[in-house]
Amino acid sequence: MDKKTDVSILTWILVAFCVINIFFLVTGKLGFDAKGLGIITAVALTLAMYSFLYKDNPVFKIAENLFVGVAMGYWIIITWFNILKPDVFEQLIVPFFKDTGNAPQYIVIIPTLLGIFMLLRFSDKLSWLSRWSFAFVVGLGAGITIPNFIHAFILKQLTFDSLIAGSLPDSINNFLILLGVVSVLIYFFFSLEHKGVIGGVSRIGVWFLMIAFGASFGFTVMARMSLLIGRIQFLIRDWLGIIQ
Amino acid sequence: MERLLKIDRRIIFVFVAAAVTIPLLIKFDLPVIATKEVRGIYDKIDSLSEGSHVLIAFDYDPASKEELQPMAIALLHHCFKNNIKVIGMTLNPGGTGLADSAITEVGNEYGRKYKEDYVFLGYKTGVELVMINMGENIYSAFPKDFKGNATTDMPALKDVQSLQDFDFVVDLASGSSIEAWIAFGKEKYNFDLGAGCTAVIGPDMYPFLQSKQIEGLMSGLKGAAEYETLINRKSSAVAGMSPQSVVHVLVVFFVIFGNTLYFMTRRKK
Amino acid sequence: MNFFKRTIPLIIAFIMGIMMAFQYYVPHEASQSLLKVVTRWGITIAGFAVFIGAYSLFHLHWNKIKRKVPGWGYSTFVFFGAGITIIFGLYNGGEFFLHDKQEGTMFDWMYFNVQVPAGATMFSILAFFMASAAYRTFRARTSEATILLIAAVIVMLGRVPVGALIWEFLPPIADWIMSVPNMAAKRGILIGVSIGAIATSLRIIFGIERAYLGGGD
Amino acid sequence: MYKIFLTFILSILLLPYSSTFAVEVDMLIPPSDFQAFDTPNDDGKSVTLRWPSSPSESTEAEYVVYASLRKNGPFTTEVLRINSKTMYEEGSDSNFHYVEIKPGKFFNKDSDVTGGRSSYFFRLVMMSNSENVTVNEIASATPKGNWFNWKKLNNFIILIAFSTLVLWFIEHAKKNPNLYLRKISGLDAIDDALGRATEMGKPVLYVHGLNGMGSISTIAAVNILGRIAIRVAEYDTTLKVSNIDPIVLSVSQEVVKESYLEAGRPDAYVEDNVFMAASEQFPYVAAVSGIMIREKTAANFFMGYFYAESLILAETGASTGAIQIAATDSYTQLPFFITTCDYTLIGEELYAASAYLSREPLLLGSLRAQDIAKGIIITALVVGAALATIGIGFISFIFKAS
Repeated sequence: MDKKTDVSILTWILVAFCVINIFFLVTGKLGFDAKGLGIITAVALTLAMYSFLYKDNPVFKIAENLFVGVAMGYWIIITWFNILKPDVFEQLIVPFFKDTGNAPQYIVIIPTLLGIFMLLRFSDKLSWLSRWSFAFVVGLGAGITIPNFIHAFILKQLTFDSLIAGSLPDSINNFLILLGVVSVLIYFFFSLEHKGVIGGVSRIGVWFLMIAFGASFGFTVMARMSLLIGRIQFLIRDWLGIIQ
Repeated sequence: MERLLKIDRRIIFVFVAAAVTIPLLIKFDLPVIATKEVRGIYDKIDSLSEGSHVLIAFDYDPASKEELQPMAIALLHHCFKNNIKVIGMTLNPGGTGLADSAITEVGNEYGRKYKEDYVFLGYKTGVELVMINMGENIYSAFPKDFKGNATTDMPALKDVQSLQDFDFVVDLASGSSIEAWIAFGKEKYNFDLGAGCTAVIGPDMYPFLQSKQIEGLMSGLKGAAEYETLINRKSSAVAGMSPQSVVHVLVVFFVIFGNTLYFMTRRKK
Repeated sequence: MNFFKRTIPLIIAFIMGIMMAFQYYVPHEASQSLLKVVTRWGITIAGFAVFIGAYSLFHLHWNKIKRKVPGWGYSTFVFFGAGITIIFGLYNGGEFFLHDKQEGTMFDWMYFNVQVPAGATMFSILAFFMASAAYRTFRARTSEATILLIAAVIVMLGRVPVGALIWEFLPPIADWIMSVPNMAAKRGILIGVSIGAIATSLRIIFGIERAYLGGGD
Repeated sequence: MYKIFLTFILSILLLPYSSTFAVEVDMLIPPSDFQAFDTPNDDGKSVTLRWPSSPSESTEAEYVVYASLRKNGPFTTEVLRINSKTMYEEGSDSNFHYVEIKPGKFFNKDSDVTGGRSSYFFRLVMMSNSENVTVNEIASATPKGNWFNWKKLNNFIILIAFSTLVLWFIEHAKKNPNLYLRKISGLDAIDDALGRATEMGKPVLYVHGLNGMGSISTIAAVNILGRIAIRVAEYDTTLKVSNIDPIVLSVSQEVVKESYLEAGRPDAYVEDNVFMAASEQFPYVAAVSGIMIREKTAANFFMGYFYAESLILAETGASTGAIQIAATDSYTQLPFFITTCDYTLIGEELYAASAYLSREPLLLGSLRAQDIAKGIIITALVVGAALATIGIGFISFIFKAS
């Protein structure tokens, strides 16, 4: 019974989708070209994604798996054209076969080898070589992180504003900012029991955290709604052409 | 009353769809007033002289397109209108197509020439490594642009050696790239940085605003709408503000209504 | 063999870490050249990471198909999508992949009409769930959750144009929440998280944290 | 006739005076001193120029600096042109100008310099619309690279001090694993939830986040899973663990199996209860939600790093009436866990909980070192603000980032 309703709903939506698009194609509102067919494909995928709202269903699963595949394909091709081709292929390999006016950049061999080693991760016998590459990248990342984080996120973030500022609201705000930063840091302090003064301050820290999470909550609602608005704009403007 | 609390969520879905669609159909305008965060970016770009170089990092992918693409387009309009040279790049492979189309379309609208007035450098991976490499020498990080042209001697990049030589850098981010641009770009190589981001990460950026590590901040579709108002070119972001308002009121109503019902049924028990 | 498998990676990480950390304090030209070369290499190495992602994805779905686990049929669409995108990408509008990337090819068509709409729609689904959760589950169960919800409601209304129409003080209050309590708490979190990140980096450099090396010997 | 002559004579006599008179309106007085020196703490490309302000500075007047590779000139290469009212030395109260320039940019190295380091010579000119005056002294400097940036000294000291702290406390924790850690109240909530699940006779669901084994959140989550599994085995309830990453799956199976063994119930371990729910985000949501609804789980644990899916998972769980406990360091998702779960471990509490349970010296030691760093920052903030209030900027000088 339940399945029957699902199938009939699906059929009706498909019929409606086809009728609208055939109508648009016949009347010339959508051209029978890459652009027109592109819009129809995009609409079909958008609706397929939204079918998840009714329930998890095969149409959604097909659309999602297709998306995952296309995104991976795109990533691979873009990496070829943007990184591997200009930085490895053209600098190291092309000069051997063609006179480009540049000698082969032998130094590129080192990162290329390390990059290829990384892929050996999936081999049984040589996976240990991939560790060399990971060690290089992870060590490099760790090394540059430390001093730059100390500078940008600790020293630069520590402000020592006078608690008596130009106006009363400013003074209060300066005090609240100090209290907020200190109390949140104390909340994430694990070496002392949260009792007495420490307990009180960490309690204030919780309040600050909750207000901040409330702000994030409001902004996240805003973000998700914006995405929906964008998609509905696409459907009723670019496809149906109801609004301009 | 408990039945009201347990209604099928699909009924709520219908309400949401209606709250977004109807305001788009019956157009009504609500005043969008620019906040000082968005104004920070606008004023900075407005103060640049003709021929200045602005680097825009399109660090987002299709998942955040609806929030960040309007922002990118508004920003590009402002730059091209003021005859500023725009250099685009991305650290997100999924962002290349979106960035390329935005920069080309807006550039064409103002009759700007590729390679001379603007250039899209394309995608590089490694985030902080790319930033540092650009900070040392931009031609080392991007020897070729997205279309395969050599970047050295490109007129759009004249007088630009490294990140320091940009008059302004704007990062449009859907992830944690703004933090990286601050730590490994701005703070290391000293340039002015502006940020645009999805609303989800917007609140996390306020410490950087206060410490002046970013000049300004656009968050989410609202940020884009404010920018559209400032450059006086109202488009999809401003149009989105009326459904945004209605749907927020709906969500707030749901929270209040749901909590009232919840506490009433609990008291009964 | 253990030396090559275990010791060398730890030495590489140690040398790279120490060298790059100290490099920061040395303004000399030599140190800058080092930074430039090493980051340039890092970018190239990171470029190869795409194949790790591709292998994991394809391996996973290939196994599903091979073992005929329930729903294996859907996995074929991953290969279908990736396959045609890669073929169009390599074909490159007739120029093939050894030439520069062409514009307006079928590869771009796949991006704009499959990846962009599907990707953009994916997270907009959450808009609906957000509303239903607002109705059914966001409860002011505790005093903490109450503060959170009140702040959220003020921000939600204060940040959209309609807020000022409801009550003219809503936008300024929302702005104050953002730039004072929210800012202070986020700064506290930021400092804490940064200290954590520095500690993790130190543990990696000194070979105490080895999770990145993967399991095994 | 002689009248005209007299006027002529007079005007000639007066001429110098009248011109002096005119100069007094916009005559430029050149700065009295002009120095050039190698910029300290730099890479060896720049030179710093410094000169005292001239009393005749105005927004119309400009300073222009010409450079040459030879002491005798010619000084034709313009390397700097600034408004005379700008670029004052910091802290000099507008009494000095201080400018860094990179002369190398202006000279073609191949033609002018024959290897080695070159000295640059500079001539300062003050210009206005009507006239130019040149400072007599020619300043010279040889840029050279420096091996330590003294401006970053405080940063360097922090690096050394914090490294020492981390290493020392990890060693210390190895010898003394009972390092004190405050109780994490969320951990009691876990026991309560397990107790209730036992009473109800319904299964417990443990949901992993999306990140792989490389992430510290996942490592922490696995540590907590081990503890939960021991309790579950003791209480004799069913534990289901959903995974999205194959490596996390195999680690989790291992951990749960070991925990059952430790609790003396290896027979109760069912491998299929630790399973791969899906491999992509939304199918994972669909699969996990399906389990919650079908099996009416009594307690749900969400541990690790979550993304947008957190909202749907926690909402479904709340609607089935399960007790829910979340622990994540993904700050953007925390608001949704806090409003839908009965207890939430926030951010670093996740790591602390895992250190508390596992007693691993690596985790304990570095947590203690981080606490000490936080303690120093808290003290500095409080003392610094207090001193700043009474007008002493000592602390902000120590922590100055430059």
